[in-house]
Amino acid sequence: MTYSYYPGCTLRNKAKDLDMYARACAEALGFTLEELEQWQCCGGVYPLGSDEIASKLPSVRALDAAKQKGQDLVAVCSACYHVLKRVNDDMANVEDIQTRANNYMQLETPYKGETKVLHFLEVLRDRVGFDELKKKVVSPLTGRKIGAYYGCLLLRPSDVMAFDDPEDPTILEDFIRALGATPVVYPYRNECCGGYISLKEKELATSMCDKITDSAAGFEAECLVTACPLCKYNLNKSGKLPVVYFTELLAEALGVKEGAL
Amino acid sequence: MNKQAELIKEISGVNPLKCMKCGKCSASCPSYNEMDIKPHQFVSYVQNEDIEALTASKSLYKCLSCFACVERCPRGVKPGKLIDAARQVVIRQRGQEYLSPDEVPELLDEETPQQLLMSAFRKYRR
Amino acid sequence: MQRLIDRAKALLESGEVARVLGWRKGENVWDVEPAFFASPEELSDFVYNGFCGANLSKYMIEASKLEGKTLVFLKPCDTYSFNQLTTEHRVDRETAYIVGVGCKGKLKIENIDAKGILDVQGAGYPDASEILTVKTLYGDKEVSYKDAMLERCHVCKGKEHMVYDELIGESVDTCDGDRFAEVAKIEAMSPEEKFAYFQSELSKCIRCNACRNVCPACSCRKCVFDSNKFDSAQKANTISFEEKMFHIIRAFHVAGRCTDCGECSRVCPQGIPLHLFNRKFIKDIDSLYGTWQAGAEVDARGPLTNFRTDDAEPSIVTKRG
Amino acid sequence: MQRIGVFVCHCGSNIAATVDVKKVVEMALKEQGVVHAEDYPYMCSEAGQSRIGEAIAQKGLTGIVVCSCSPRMHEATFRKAAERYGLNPYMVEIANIREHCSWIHKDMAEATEKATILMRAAVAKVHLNAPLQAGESMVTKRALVIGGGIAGIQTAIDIADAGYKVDIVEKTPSIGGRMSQLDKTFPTLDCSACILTPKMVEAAAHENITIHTYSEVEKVSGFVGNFTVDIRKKARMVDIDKCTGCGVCQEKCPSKKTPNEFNRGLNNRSAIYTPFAQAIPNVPVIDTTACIKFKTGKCGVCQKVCQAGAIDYTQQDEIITENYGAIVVATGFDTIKLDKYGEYAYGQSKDVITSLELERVMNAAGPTKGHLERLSDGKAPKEIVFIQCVGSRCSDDRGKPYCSKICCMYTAKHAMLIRDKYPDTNVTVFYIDVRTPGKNFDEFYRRAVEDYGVNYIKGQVGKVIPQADGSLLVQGVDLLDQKQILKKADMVVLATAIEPNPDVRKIATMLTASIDTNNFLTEAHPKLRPVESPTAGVFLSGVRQGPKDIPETVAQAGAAAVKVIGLLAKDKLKTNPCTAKSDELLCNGCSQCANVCPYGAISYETKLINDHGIREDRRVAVVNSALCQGCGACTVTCPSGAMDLQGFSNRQILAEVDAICR
Amino acid sequence: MSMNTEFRPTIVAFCCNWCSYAGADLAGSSRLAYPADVKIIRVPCSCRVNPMFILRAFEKGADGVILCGCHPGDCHYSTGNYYARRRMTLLFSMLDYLGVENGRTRVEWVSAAEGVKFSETMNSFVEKIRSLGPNVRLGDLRCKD
Repeated sequence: MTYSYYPGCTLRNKAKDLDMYARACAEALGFTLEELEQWQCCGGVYPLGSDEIASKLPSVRALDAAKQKGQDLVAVCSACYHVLKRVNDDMANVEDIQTRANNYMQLETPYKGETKVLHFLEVLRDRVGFDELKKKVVSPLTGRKIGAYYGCLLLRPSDVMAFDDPEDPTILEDFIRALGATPVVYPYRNECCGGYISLKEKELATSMCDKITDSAAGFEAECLVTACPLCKYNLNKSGKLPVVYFTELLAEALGVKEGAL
Repeated sequence: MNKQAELIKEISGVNPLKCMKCGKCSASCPSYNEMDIKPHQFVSYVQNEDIEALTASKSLYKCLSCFACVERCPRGVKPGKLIDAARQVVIRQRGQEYLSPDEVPELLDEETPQQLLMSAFRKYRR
Repeated sequence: MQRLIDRAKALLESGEVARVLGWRKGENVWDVEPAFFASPEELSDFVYNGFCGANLSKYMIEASKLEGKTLVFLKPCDTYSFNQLTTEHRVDRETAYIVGVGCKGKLKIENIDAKGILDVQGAGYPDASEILTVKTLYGDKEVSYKDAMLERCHVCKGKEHMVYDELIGESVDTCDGDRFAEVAKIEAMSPEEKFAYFQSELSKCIRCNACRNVCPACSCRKCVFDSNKFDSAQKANTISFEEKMFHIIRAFHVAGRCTDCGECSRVCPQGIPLHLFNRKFIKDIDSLYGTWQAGAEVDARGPLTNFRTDDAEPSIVTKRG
Repeated sequence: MQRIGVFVCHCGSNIAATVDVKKVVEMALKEQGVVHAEDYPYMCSEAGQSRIGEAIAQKGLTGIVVCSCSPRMHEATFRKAAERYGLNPYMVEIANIREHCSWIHKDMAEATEKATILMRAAVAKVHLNAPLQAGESMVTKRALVIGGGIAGIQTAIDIADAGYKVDIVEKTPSIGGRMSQLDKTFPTLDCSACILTPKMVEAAAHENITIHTYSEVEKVSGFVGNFTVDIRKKARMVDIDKCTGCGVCQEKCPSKKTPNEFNRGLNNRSAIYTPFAQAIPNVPVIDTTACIKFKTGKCGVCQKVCQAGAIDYTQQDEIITENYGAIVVATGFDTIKLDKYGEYAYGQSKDVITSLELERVMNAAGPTKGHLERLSDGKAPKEIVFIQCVGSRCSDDRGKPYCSKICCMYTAKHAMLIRDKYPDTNVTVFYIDVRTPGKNFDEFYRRAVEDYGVNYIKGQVGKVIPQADGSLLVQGVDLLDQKQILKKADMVVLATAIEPNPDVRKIATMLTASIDTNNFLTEAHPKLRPVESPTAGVFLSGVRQGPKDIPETVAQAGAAAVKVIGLLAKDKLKTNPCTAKSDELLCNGCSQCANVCPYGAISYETKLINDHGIREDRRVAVVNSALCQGCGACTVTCPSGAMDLQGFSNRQILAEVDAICR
Repeated sequence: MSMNTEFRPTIVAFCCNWCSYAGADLAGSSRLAYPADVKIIRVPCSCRVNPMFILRAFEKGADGVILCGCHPGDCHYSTGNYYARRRMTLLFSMLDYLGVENGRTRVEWVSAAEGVKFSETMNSFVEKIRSLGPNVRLGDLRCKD
């Protein structure tokens, strides 16, 4: 199986490891991530305004490129996934945005949300299957107590993201279990880390992350796992628990960590 | 009819009349204590066309767009979209950007991901 | 043929039957007509040959009202019609003495004419795989039996009688075609082609009602098109839509009841392939509601007086394109 | 030739604002056969009706068209009016120019044109109308009540007291319903069992009442006055006549791990069980999915210990068929599933419970023997938070759009009872609105606040956060104080929305009764006929019709009983005259129509028919007009057009088609 | 009809009394607009609709015919709509076979609670018929003014 792959700008830079581990793991699991030839930054946040068209176009281009190749579009970064999926929903269901974006793009055939956007975790859950993943684990992470940190972008708004139960998600816990580790369920796992606010309001972001890490530590998590570079950055600021990308854990369990970077 | 109120409703796609004033948005908001105008009030400010106060509010820059209020609202009002639209109305005016490129370098550290910069520019600038 | 006459004579003489329903010689060899024979003497005009296509079942409706039993000769395909009429209480099985006659396929004079064989005086009745020798004013001519056969015999339902008291004569399987091929061909046309095709066929209709009169399923005491129940009574059509309406409604009324005996097409003086309407319904019924053969058994509940809760929605027509 | 009068109603401005009624009158007068046309502000008013009367008298009208609201609204009104003024009621037709025209169109010219066409269609139909006479059918003097909760019990007792036989069908092993699960009732705080149990006993002992517990309605056929119902009596595996209710079998049963439905799954029960101590009948049933004997073939303990020899593992489900004149649906409610409300941590913490679960916790016969304790560790809670409107008043697909109506009152009750019995325990209630309409209701709520110190906070809870130490952190808002609150709690109680029991669709379909988008049964009229369903002979009782508390339920149960009694008191019913009729001269006797008749109303006779001088015996269809409900299925099956439907005849419908397509 | 005026189709909607007619009433009382081109004929049940009615409508110049009844399983007469479903499926299939545009006929199940669905259905059906244009195949041209 070959997927179109949208890495995103942070994965080209500060979060290279998130990307490299993902590619190595995909190879180990027998599917291919084919990076889109020309992609532009998704913008990091989804433009909420109904009249914002231009800022949605980079996503539309990526979605249409995947459509041309007849492939599903995979993202690893929570933010890219979030933006792509929401823009895709607009293109499928919001007539005004669909018309205006297509008028601007002047494509041969208009893009109407045909591409399926998948997060790497969804590929693991829905295409590979966690049972199958479990079989491929060569060095299980036995004994490690890991707290899943979802944040907002993967889950909300749930009617569009349709990723998991927005209040009581399980995909990362199932993932952790498949790797042989013990998931730690704690109530703040879907609370916001502060997001972009950490640029100007550092204390506010840190206080939010403190709540999250305190809660996780209280339930005896030894580390947190996330899919988002910004979440990781913010959580690291509170400094109470180590934070790793889920792809890193995966690479470790699949025995491809060494040499991935 | 207040033009700015109409604009906010249009940009956000929110119908404030759907609100039943239960307060679940404010109960869910992680930035609640930082805000001068609270999430459940966004709706009434727009409804009462008190846009001047709303656009002057620091809440515009405290909302995380985390969508907890949107997710949990029992009436589908989407207060988070409303405040984002109010912010749009402000930053689209000349000279109203909340982040100037000049102040950026001192806000950065070694680990700052590109994503943070991109997001902040999107949220704070035209 | 002689065996049939002998048996009829015996039954008449013994008084077991009061009359015989069979086929009588016409003016020409091909215009054999259905007839009642009341005495052994009258049987001298009885014939049974390749031109005896007529399905006698429908005449049993009238025969059922008469005193005593009626001996009726039914070809295999005719017995489906008889069963269907029994199901609908139109004929009385008790007053019928059914002699199932063998069938080797029936002929269509137009097919012989089309081969350039004119002024036919007589014809043999060989097996379908053989050559048919035709006597004409200009001497004997030969034609392949298959080429001279009615369309319906190429898609024959089989040579088994569904109901009978006794069987006389051998049958030969004549089926060598796909019953729904013609329908499928039309279904594959564009709407414009379909419309043009049926427009050209139906514009030939002169509303002579031959199809209706011969059809064993069209056995209403009074047809809706002759009564005022639907304000539809008329003989002469004032607008062209009415032909279509007549044929659609006729096909609809017999849908699920039509045994596909093919009499409608056989008797149409204009040569309109009327069976294509009935077969369309049969094809749809088979594919949507399960294979169904009217008259295969008595008292079976037809597809239009039955349903399943998970039947296809009418939108399937649009969806399948 | 008919002499037709056309009456165009303004309906105040409802019609007249969009339809030029004068123009419709003018156009009506151009129609063939129309000898009178007029418009009037309210045709349905007494004055409007008398204008119809005057026109009948003065113009000798033989047919009437009223252009007005939907015939579903006032057809009966105008038919009665016509009858009063000497015209056969079935000579009236309605052109619906309100719901189907003025209310949905804005452009006056367009709406007027459409109204004119609808008027023409109705005129065309009336030309072909014929006077019809209603027939009669017999009434079976026995009622069926589906559901054995307080609604069903009360309805049954009231009907039985009037001298009619009633059967109650209850799907669980005992009657009693939800009310039997409640601890105390508001606003008087009587013990629920103390007031319910006597009613249950009364029903069981009543000579006119037959109770079928552990039974379900399987099939319903027939119509008002003459329903035939198949009831499945599920195999109890216990002989109801031999059992003495001693309870030894339940004690000795080795399979005790099945969640106890009666206690909302908060504890377990044995495989052979009676749901609760006061069950009626006090005869256990064997849950064959849990019973070791049924699962492995080995055990049989209950049979061995039963001195009465009542255990019978060979019992089979039994289907009984009964006839009824009326059916009352009283199938009650359940709380909604909370799986879409993860933010409240129900299912994540044992100490987050629903109010109905709290009823069981508070009840002396419940899983904690009436001690208020945390289900996680058995400790007494010191801080309890109640959250209101959980799943009620929701416009999304997580909950229900309606107010569940009973929650404000039972929460006040719970809060008050807890504060009364455990003064050291603090109670906080997060609410959106406190809704307490009802006699002594608001006083009750105020008492909870003023006399018992219950802390009511106007605001909602965003999230319940389970803590590592086992406590709960409730993150809410106080809207009046403008504060976000983080409150530590030991227990959280959710006022969960209620919904009709999920078997509603099945039962509604069997009864051909309509249900609304929330699965509540629809009333025949929301204001004027609130306990009748639109299907004649089917009545509504209890929460099945809409959320309501116990006194309202009992009142409605009584109202439903009155309607049933009114029906059963009649010996005969007038039947709808719009029934099928077969033209003997055209009938082929082919039996196709009988095949599709859902009521078995068509039979065949051999008759001597004189068909234009030809006299012969023919098999012809005969319609039993008492059984025929007028659906028309037969008419389309009939190829000759012999079968026709009175009031909706082929020619009438074709005339409408012609008028519309003209 | 001249070419430059907007095409206003004639549409006949047969509605069963118990569900769809009530659904249309609900659409009305909820003020859910749909084009005035739709004219409703009340029948007791969808099974009352004879194919003859539909053909007659087309004969007399209708551009589209829609039949609305209770949802399968919810028929007021228990089974009427099941028969209607088979009849209409076969009839529509036959019309399609004769080359009539299959968008001109439709069956839709609309309950008494589905005012919104009724209005949406009528809007979409009218739109479909408008896109198909006047019915020339089933109408008789000589009959028109």
